[in-house]
Formats: sequence, structure tokens, C-alpha cells
Amino acid sequence: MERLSSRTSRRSVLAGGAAAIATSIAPFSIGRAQASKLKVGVLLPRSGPQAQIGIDCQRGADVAINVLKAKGFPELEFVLGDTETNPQIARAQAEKLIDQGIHVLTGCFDSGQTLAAAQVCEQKGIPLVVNIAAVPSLTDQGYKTVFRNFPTGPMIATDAFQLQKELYTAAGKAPKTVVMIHANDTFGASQADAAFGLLPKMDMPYTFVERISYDPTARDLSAEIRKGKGTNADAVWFISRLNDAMALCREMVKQRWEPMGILSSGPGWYEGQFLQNLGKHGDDVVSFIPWYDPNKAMSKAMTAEFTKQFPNLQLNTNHAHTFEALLIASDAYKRAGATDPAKLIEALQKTDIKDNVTVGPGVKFNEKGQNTATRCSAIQNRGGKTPTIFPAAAAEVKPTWPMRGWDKRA
Amino acid sequence: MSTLLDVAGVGKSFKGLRAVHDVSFQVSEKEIFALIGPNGAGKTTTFNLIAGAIRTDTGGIRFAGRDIVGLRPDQICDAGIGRTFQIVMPFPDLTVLENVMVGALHGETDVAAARRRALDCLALLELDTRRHVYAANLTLPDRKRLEVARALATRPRLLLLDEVMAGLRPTETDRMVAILKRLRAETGLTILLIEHVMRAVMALSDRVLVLHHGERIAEGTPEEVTADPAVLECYLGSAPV
Amino acid sequence: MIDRLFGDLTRAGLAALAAFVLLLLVLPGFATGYILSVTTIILYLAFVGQAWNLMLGFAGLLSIGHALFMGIGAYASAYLFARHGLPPIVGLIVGGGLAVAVGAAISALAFRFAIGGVYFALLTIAFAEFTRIMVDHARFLGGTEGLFLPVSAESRQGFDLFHLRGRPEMFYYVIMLLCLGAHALCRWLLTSRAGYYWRAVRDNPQAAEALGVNIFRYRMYAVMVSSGMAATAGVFYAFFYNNLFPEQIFSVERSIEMTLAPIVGGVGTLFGPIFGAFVLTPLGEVLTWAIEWLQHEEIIGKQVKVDGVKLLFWGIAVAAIVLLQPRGLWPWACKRLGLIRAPEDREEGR
Amino acid sequence: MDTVTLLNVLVAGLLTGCVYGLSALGLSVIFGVIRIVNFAHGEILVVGMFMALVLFRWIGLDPLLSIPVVAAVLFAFGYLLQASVIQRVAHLPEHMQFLLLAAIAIAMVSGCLIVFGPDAQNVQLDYALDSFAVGGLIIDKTRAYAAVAAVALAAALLAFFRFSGTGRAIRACADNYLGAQVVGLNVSRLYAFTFGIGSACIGAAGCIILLLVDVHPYLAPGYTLLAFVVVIIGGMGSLFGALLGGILIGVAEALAAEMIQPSLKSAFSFALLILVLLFRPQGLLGKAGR
Repeated sequence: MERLSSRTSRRSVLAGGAAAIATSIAPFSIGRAQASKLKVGVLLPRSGPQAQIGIDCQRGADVAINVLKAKGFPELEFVLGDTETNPQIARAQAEKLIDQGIHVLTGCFDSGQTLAAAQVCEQKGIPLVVNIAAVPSLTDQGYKTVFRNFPTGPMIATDAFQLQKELYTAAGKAPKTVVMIHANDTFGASQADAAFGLLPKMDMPYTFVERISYDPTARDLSAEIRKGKGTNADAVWFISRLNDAMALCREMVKQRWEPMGILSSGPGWYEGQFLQNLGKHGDDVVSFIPWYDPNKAMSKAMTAEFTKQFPNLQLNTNHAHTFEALLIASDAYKRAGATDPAKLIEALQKTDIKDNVTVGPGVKFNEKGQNTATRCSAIQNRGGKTPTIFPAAAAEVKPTWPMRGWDKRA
Repeated sequence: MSTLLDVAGVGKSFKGLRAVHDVSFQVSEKEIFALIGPNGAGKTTTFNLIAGAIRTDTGGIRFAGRDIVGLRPDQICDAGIGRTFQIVMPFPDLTVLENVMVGALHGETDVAAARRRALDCLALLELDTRRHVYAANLTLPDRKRLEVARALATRPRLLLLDEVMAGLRPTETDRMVAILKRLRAETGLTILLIEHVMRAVMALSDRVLVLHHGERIAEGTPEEVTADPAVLECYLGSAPV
Repeated sequence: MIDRLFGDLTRAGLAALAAFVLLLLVLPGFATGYILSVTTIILYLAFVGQAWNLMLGFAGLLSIGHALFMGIGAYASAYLFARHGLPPIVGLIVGGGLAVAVGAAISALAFRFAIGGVYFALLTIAFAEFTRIMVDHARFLGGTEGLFLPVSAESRQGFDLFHLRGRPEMFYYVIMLLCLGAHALCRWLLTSRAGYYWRAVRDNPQAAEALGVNIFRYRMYAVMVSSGMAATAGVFYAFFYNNLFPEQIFSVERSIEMTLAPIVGGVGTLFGPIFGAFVLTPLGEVLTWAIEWLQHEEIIGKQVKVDGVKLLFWGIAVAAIVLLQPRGLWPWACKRLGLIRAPEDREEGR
Repeated sequence: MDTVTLLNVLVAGLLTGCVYGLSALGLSVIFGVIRIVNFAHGEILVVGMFMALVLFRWIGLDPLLSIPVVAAVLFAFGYLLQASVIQRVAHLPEHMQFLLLAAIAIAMVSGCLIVFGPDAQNVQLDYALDSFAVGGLIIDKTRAYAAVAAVALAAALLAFFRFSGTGRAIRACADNYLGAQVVGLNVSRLYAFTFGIGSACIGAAGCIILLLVDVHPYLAPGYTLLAFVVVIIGGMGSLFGALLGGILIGVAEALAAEMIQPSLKSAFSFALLILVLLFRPQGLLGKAGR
């Protein structure tokens, strides 16, 4: 199904369809020479199966534009693009955004789509500030223009182990056995590989009893839960997507599986939709994920603006990491003093932001463009909210562990 | 004259219904041999058995001394038997010329040669002026002739013609009769035909076999079988038994 | 030779074809990266569309699992390049051979068991889906974590045809030549014995068989040529995108994507798949512009999702084409523009 | 595997299989009579689910009680779709019908996307998360309801085709199109009626499946594919074949998930499909001779 949609820039929409054609055919150098603001291409899956996440990420960008202005950063102008949840389109859209004169690209949430866009950025010398994408090869393939302030799959797994240790120590109770249930997709499989590889080195109180992988396109996940329950493991560790997470949680209730706790290190189990659809049954789940540090000054500004713009929504990692990607781009522009992509790349390499929103000491990139110091948080679902429980510096509440039984919830 | 086709005691049933039972006959080289009989007599079934479209239950069929039972239709075509279908089966999205070229490619090594041969066959069947018409747009008599041209283009030794005169006007029938006679004279073709149009049968056939209810009831020259009381009976309605 | 291959075109048709090829040749001279990228996708779709059309349009075999053959080519060449450093030509030979063998095996099974029509189509889907799940679990192919082709920043600027490493312009020219080559191949096949036999089998297998056509063999040939072409497209895809994920490569959506251009352009026509690809992709773009303009003029609200509206109209447009021009847009355009000779006029060109 | 686990697996596979069968019944009805492969099957199902969702949100109607409403609306939709659009491609080759229905499917998914957004939504009912426990055997309540509904629906359809005048007339069309025309049946009206019945059936299935699955627009293609697999294994056009096909897949998947790996389970349903296509292309309960 070939669909090449696009969101043209606001400016080109003003001029109508004919001008939009002209913009996209005109050599991009003209557009660039005239720019005074930093033109940022925001390329996200806005339609297709990942549409809800892409649209969610955009909210972080909408928040950033006001917060950064108030904090004295140079002004940003967005040029929006839609990957349609398809790497092929992601590549063409990256080309289109670059033709429209963007100076820096940010996106694309999904690893496959981000990889496709990274190739174009590399070829055109345009910096790509990744908001979310965990596949290690993104920063291992030697791209010179890719910068990622998001942990790789193995980094998330490492943090998940360390945060679990803190959790078990604080709660005074640790599982002896854990069953891993993960989606057999790019994110799930690579993180599960990392977790199984790391476990022996992490000195954990438990062992994995089984690794259960499932097809995320499967219509029915009852067999997966039955098999997990059958292992009699003390705790279960999920790596899933949003829709599977809801189905899996519901199956756990139906099959009356009440382990010591539900651990998760992926999307799904903390998202607004999950909390809303599962209600009390979604409580007590602990997610180990890249998150924002609510105690940082920038986070407070972000939270305030977010609450103003989206009073009915919960701030989450989609918002925070998209926000921070724009913070990084804006910061580099401020220091470079020019929109020239080569100078921006140079500035990005020297990034050293202390006042950021995500967990960890700040933003600094290694020679591969990866921020190795960024950390994950442990958050727990509490009555429709997702407060941080670890690391201690970012904690908002005390953990509930073991989780309450399904029928012992108010 | 040597025997070209030898049908020996073939039989075929469909779901217990006997379509053909113990039918035997021989067709000699360069002969024009007609199969006649009322509707449902088993004529077309006999054709399909010879052409390999359906498989015999019993009996044997030899062509030019070779057992052809169990061969696929295309292998039977390779062996030298060409056929037409009672319900015409043109390739509707191909032109008349292309239709015949499909037949002509059998036995020709290259497309240009097949094209020349196809044009010859079309000329013979007096279809050459219609050669660029899509077969879907042909009239019924033209489709009947297209069937013959196509089968002829495969260079058969034996041509099976299934009611190619049906629906033709008397003058057209006479033209077809003339064409077939000329074919035999010029190429030494052997023809086995099913025909209802007695005018054509009488004019063309050397010998006639009459089938009724899947069984052979008479065989002989056209004059002999038309005089046979059993034949008259089966055609004119049966006398009380 | 020219006569045999292009005898069906009028003077206007030949001129249009020449102008089209010329435009494609000079396009990288003035097109932006985006236009080039989109045209590359269009040409890729035109190429796989021709492969698919060869099976349905010429031989009457409906496949909705063509992503299988494309994926085999993509994965085989990517694997040999990424893990063993072998150039794409080796991948093409191995992947193409494998795809042809798989195509032959599937069709041999299907035709031996007399599976036809929709059932054959569903059989192809079943094999494609089965393969997707198997590749999901094939660790040596990267599984769901993906298979990545190594590519350096320097090679991205180069023009290394042998290793298929280079600038987008190189990939553009490669797929353009493949597309035109496929067009020439289809023309040649259609005017050869196989072409006549395929169309005969498509129109009426029983009659074809009576004329000495081994329908089993010629159907097999069609599947084999088509799967080999699809595998070639896969090799291109792998080296152009450099990242392969099973759910992207082997998905039903990808198979359906291959069928759209030829059906809209005209199944069984030579130029239909190319024409269809060049109509469908811009159609999406035009719809997007139209909707954004309507939103800007506040004729429809901003809260309406552009993508939903676009695909809604896109679906309606395709349905309308099916209902109004069931033989495709290309035959209709030809008649309007006089690009193709009527059969009776072709003789004179010879 | 011990007996209790095996029993749990088999029962759950059976119930899930009934739900699969339920979701595919409508496809079987439409193909069995009109000989059109409905590539918009999953999309109609998703529309049915959304309608039940709206009724629940709007007036708090239990999805099981909304079945008559949803079925009636989808009957009208199916009737009109066949009478106004699909009728016109009946004489065209299969791939054109496929493309037309695929295009309609895209338009329907997009319509859902515009109206309902991309989020997965569900109904929250007290009994939706309940289960019966009999010793070590745990039976999912909603799946049990769905299984009963599936059998009831299949039986009702069967009774309709066997005993009602219209049903018999439709069967006559299915068996002999020309013959039905000759004896004066209004074939195109009966076809439209059949597409309506099939769609109503899909709508009823949608209402029940909403109890089990969160609905979102992109659910549709998966259900279309699933329905194909189920119906081909069971036999195109056979109502109990669809149930049998669903149960076979449900049980095969449950066993494969338990004994091998869940992510491989759909490979087994496709393998089953390939085997059936090769050795019994008319399906397990289908009539021979296509």
C-alpha cells in the first residue's frame, strides 16, 4: 500500500498546493539561506499502527517550543513529517523535510524508521537528534550525524536489574524465580537477549525460569499467560507494546495469576491508555524505563507547561524524550550561533547539558553520538498515576511490593 | 489402408451413470469417419476419451500403433491428434490470428514461422479478413471455423471435429464440407467428426458409427446406416418394446 | 527486433515512451532529494508490479504473497553481504535462485493438487506468512532484531555499482534500468512462445491444453520468472534501505502493495504497472495537499486527521477506478491519447 | 505436561477456537453463496465493534444486548454494499473483486480512524474479567459466553438456510445460479440479502469479541487473515466448518504455545492451512468439486 503522505510546513500550507510543489522542488539551499529560526524537522509515525505514539510524542514537541522560549533558548520552527509507521516512507519523508530546508531532524520513535531516516541525514550531512529508539545499531553503525539521548536495549536491561535490586532491598522481599514474557519484535527480542546475557553478571537474587516470546500480531494471548503461570515463577517480567500489555494484563486477572509482582521494561504497562482501560487491575505494576526526573528544574517547567496544554493527560517518556531532543537541538544552535548543519553537528558533539529533564547527570555524547550516562527510572502505577519510585534521587513515593492480589484492590 | 485410430471396447461411467459402454471402432488413414447419434448418446464423451480430457474406465485406445490411454491432452496433441470443442473455446482476449498462432506454435520452432502457418490456416478457413478481430467479438459461425483453424494449425494427423456445422446455414455448411474435403485431398488428413447435420454427414463421411445410450448400434457407409431400422428407431423414437 | 518488441506502439506512443525514458534519465539533474527518493520508490513499485503482472496478467495466476519472493532475495543478498562480505551479484544469484526454487516448489505443489484461483492466492499468502514467522525466529538472519547491512559514510557518497554502495542517484539509475529492463523482458516474453502460451492458458486452460500446451510447465515458467524478478527487487531493496525486519519485508501489506500499481494501471498490459505506479503515489500526495488546503481555508476542521481523510479518499478513488475502468487506467489512457495501434494497423509497421 | 495443564490448554484452545470460528462465520456465509471473497471482512468486524462501543458509552448498553441493533445496521450496510457496488463487479475476474474490496476496506479503516482515533478502546464490564474455577481448571467466562454464542449463531444460520423460504431460495442460488434465475428467483436481491446476513453475522461477532479485545482501527487486517485461515480449513461456505476450523486452530495454537513457543503458534495455523489447501482444498467440511 504505497502511501506517500506528508505534512508540509506551515509556511507552504499558507501558500496552498501549488506553492507546496514549488517548495519541494526548489533546491534546499535557498530555503536554508533565508532561515533565521532553527528549522527542526519533527518526523514521527503519525498514522499507521504506531500513530497513537507518534501523536503523543508530538505533544512533547509542542510543550518544548514554549518552555524553551521562556528559558531563553533561540526560537524553533517545526516542519512536521509523517512516517506512516513505514521505514520506506520515513526515508522519503526525511528527504522531503531536508528539501524543505530543515537544519536538524528529530524523531522517529521506532528503530526501523529512525534507521531509515538516519541514512538520509548521514548522506545529506544533516544532524539527527533521536528522541526515542533503542536499537544498538543506530549508534553502532558509525553514523556521524546521529545523536541519541535514549538508552539502548542493553542499557535499559542493565538499569532494570540495578533498579530491581534497590526495589527488593527497600521492600525486603525478592523473587527467587522470574519468567520473561516478551514480544518477538525488534525491541522485545533485543532487550530480552540483553537481559538473559546480563543476568549472570548482575548478582541478582533470582534466576530466569523461562523465556516466553509471543507474536505481537497474535489475536489472542491467553496461551502466553497460561504458559507463564504454569512456570510458577515468583515474578513476571514483560517487554510488550501497549495493546499487548492490556490484553496480557486482562488475561492475568482472568487466569487468576497473582505473582509477587509484575515487572516491565518496555512501553505499554504505564501508558495512559493502559491505566484508563485496566483501572485498578493496572495498579502496582513496576516499569523500568527511560523517564523524566520530576525533581529537576527543567522537568518542573516542562510539567507545568504540559499540564497547561494537556490538562487531562499524564506526562510520560514520549513527551519527555521528545522535549529533551528539542532541548538538545536548541542548545546546540545557541552555542553554534549558526544554522549551518556542519556547525550544528560540531556543537552537538560538544553538548554538555546539566539542566535537562531525563534521569541521569545530564546530556553528553560519546564519539558514537550516544549519551551513555542517561539512566532509567522505576515507576509504579498508582490509581491512574505513574510516580517514580527509584532511583532515590528522583523518587516521588515509596514502592508497593509485593503487588496486591487482584481481588484485594479497592 | 492402415488403421490410424483403434478404439477397443472403451467404457466410461460418471457417478454410476454409463456414458459410454464397450464402444469399438477403427479409423483408417485419410478416412473421414462420423460419429452420430441422438443427444446423450456418448459421442462427446468418446471424443474426450480419445483426446485425453477424461480417462477411460475400461478398454484401450491406440493411435498410430501407440497406446494413448492415460496421456494428458497436450501429449495427445503431440502424438498428432487435434480437436475442436462442441462448445467453442476461443481465447477471448487474443485476436483471431493470435488464437491460431497458439496452435501453430506447436511444431514450429519460431514465432515468425508459426505466424506464417497461422495465416495459411486462416486463409484455408476463409477467416483471413477477420484475423485482427478479438475472438470475443466473433460471430458463432466464425468461432466454429476458428476452432477448426486452431486445431488444424497444430499439424494433426487426425482431426476430431465436434459439431462444427451446428448453427451454420446450409450454404455455410456446404462451404465447410468443401473445405474439409479439400483438406483431406491436399494434406492427407484423417477426420473423425461428430455431427448432427445429416446433410454434412452424408456429403463427407466414408463411414458412420451410430451410438445410442453409450452403445454402438450400427456402423457402415452413410447409406447403410440410414437404412438401418435400429438407427431409425433410435432417432424417430422407440417402437414399443 | 524493434518492430517485434514495439510494434504495438503508434508514432505518438513511441514518442511518449522516448520522452518518458529521457525524462527519467535526466531527472537527477534537477530533482531534489525528495523527488528522487519518491521516484525511486515509484520505480521500485513499477518493477515489482511488472513481476507480479507477469504472473496474473500474462498467465492468469493470482498471487497475494509476492513479498515472499522479494523477501527471499532481500534476505539472501543481505545475509551474504553482511555476514560474508559477498557482493550483491552473488546475493542476486543465490537469492534469485532460491526464490525461483521456492516459487517452483510452491507452484508445483499447487498445480499438482489442482489449486487455482483464489485458493492459489491464499496459498501464496500462507507461505509468505509462514516464512515471516520462521525468519522471526532465524537467529542467523537477525530474527526480529533485524539484519543490517554495513555502510560507511564515505561509501554513501560513492558510486560503487559492484557493491551497490553509493549515492541515491546511483540507486535511482539502478532501479530505473531494472524497471526498463523488466519492461523490455516482458515485451520480449509476450511476443515469444511463452507469451502466447501464457495468454492462452490464462484465457482458457482446457483449450490451450488441447493445442499441445503443457499448462503445468508454462504456469511454472511464469511463477519462476516472476519470483526471480521479485527477488531481484528484493536485492535492490536490501541495499537501498540497509535494514531488514521480517515484519516489514514479509508482511501481507507489502504483498498487497505490489498488486496495486498493476491492477490500477491495467492487468495484462505491458505499460500498465509502470503507469499505475506513477499514478498512485502522486495521487496520495495530491490528496494530502488538497486536505491541508481545505483545513487551511477552514472548510474542514483542523482536528480531522489528515492521514485518515487521505486514505479514505484514496480507498474511494481506487474503488472508483475498479468500478469505472476495470481494465485499468492505461488502456483507457492509450485509447484517449492514441498511443497504441489497433491490431489491424500493426501489420504495416513490419 | 500434567493432566490439569493439558485440560486447561485444551479447554482454552477450544473456547478461543470458538471465538475464532465466530469471527469467521460471516465470511463463510458470503463466500458460500455469492462466491465473493470478502477482503473487507475484518473491517466490517471492527465497525461492528466500534458500534457496540458507542452504544455502551452512549447509553450503557451491554455489548451482548447491542447485538440486535448492530446486526440490523450492518445488515442494511451489507445489503446496500452488495446491491450498489459489489454486484457491479460480479462478472469481473477475482483480482478485481479483491482490489475493490481491499479499497473499500482501506476506506473503512480510515473512516474509523477519523471518527474514533487510533487508540485501543474497550468496554469495562464487571464480568469481563471473571472466570469459573473447577478444581484446577480455569474457564474464562466471556470466552465461554462467546463460544455458546458462536454455536447458537451457527445453528440459527443453519436453521435459516434449511427451513425459511428465503434461506432455501438463497441455497438454490448458491447451488445453481442459472437454475435459480430460470425458476424466477430474484437472484440479485437474494445476493444482497445474503451479503446483509453475512454482515449482520459479522456485526454480532464484533459485539461479542468486544468483550475480549480492545478495539482499534488497525485490528481489521489481522481478523481478515484469521477468518480466511479458519474458513478455508473448515470449508468455504460451511457454517459448522467455520467453527471446526476455528477450534482446530485454537487448539493447535494453544498446544503449540504450551509445548514449543507462543511466538511460533501462528506458524502452525499457516502450516495447517497449507496442508488443507493441498490435500483437501474444499476444506474439511466443504463440498467437493469447486
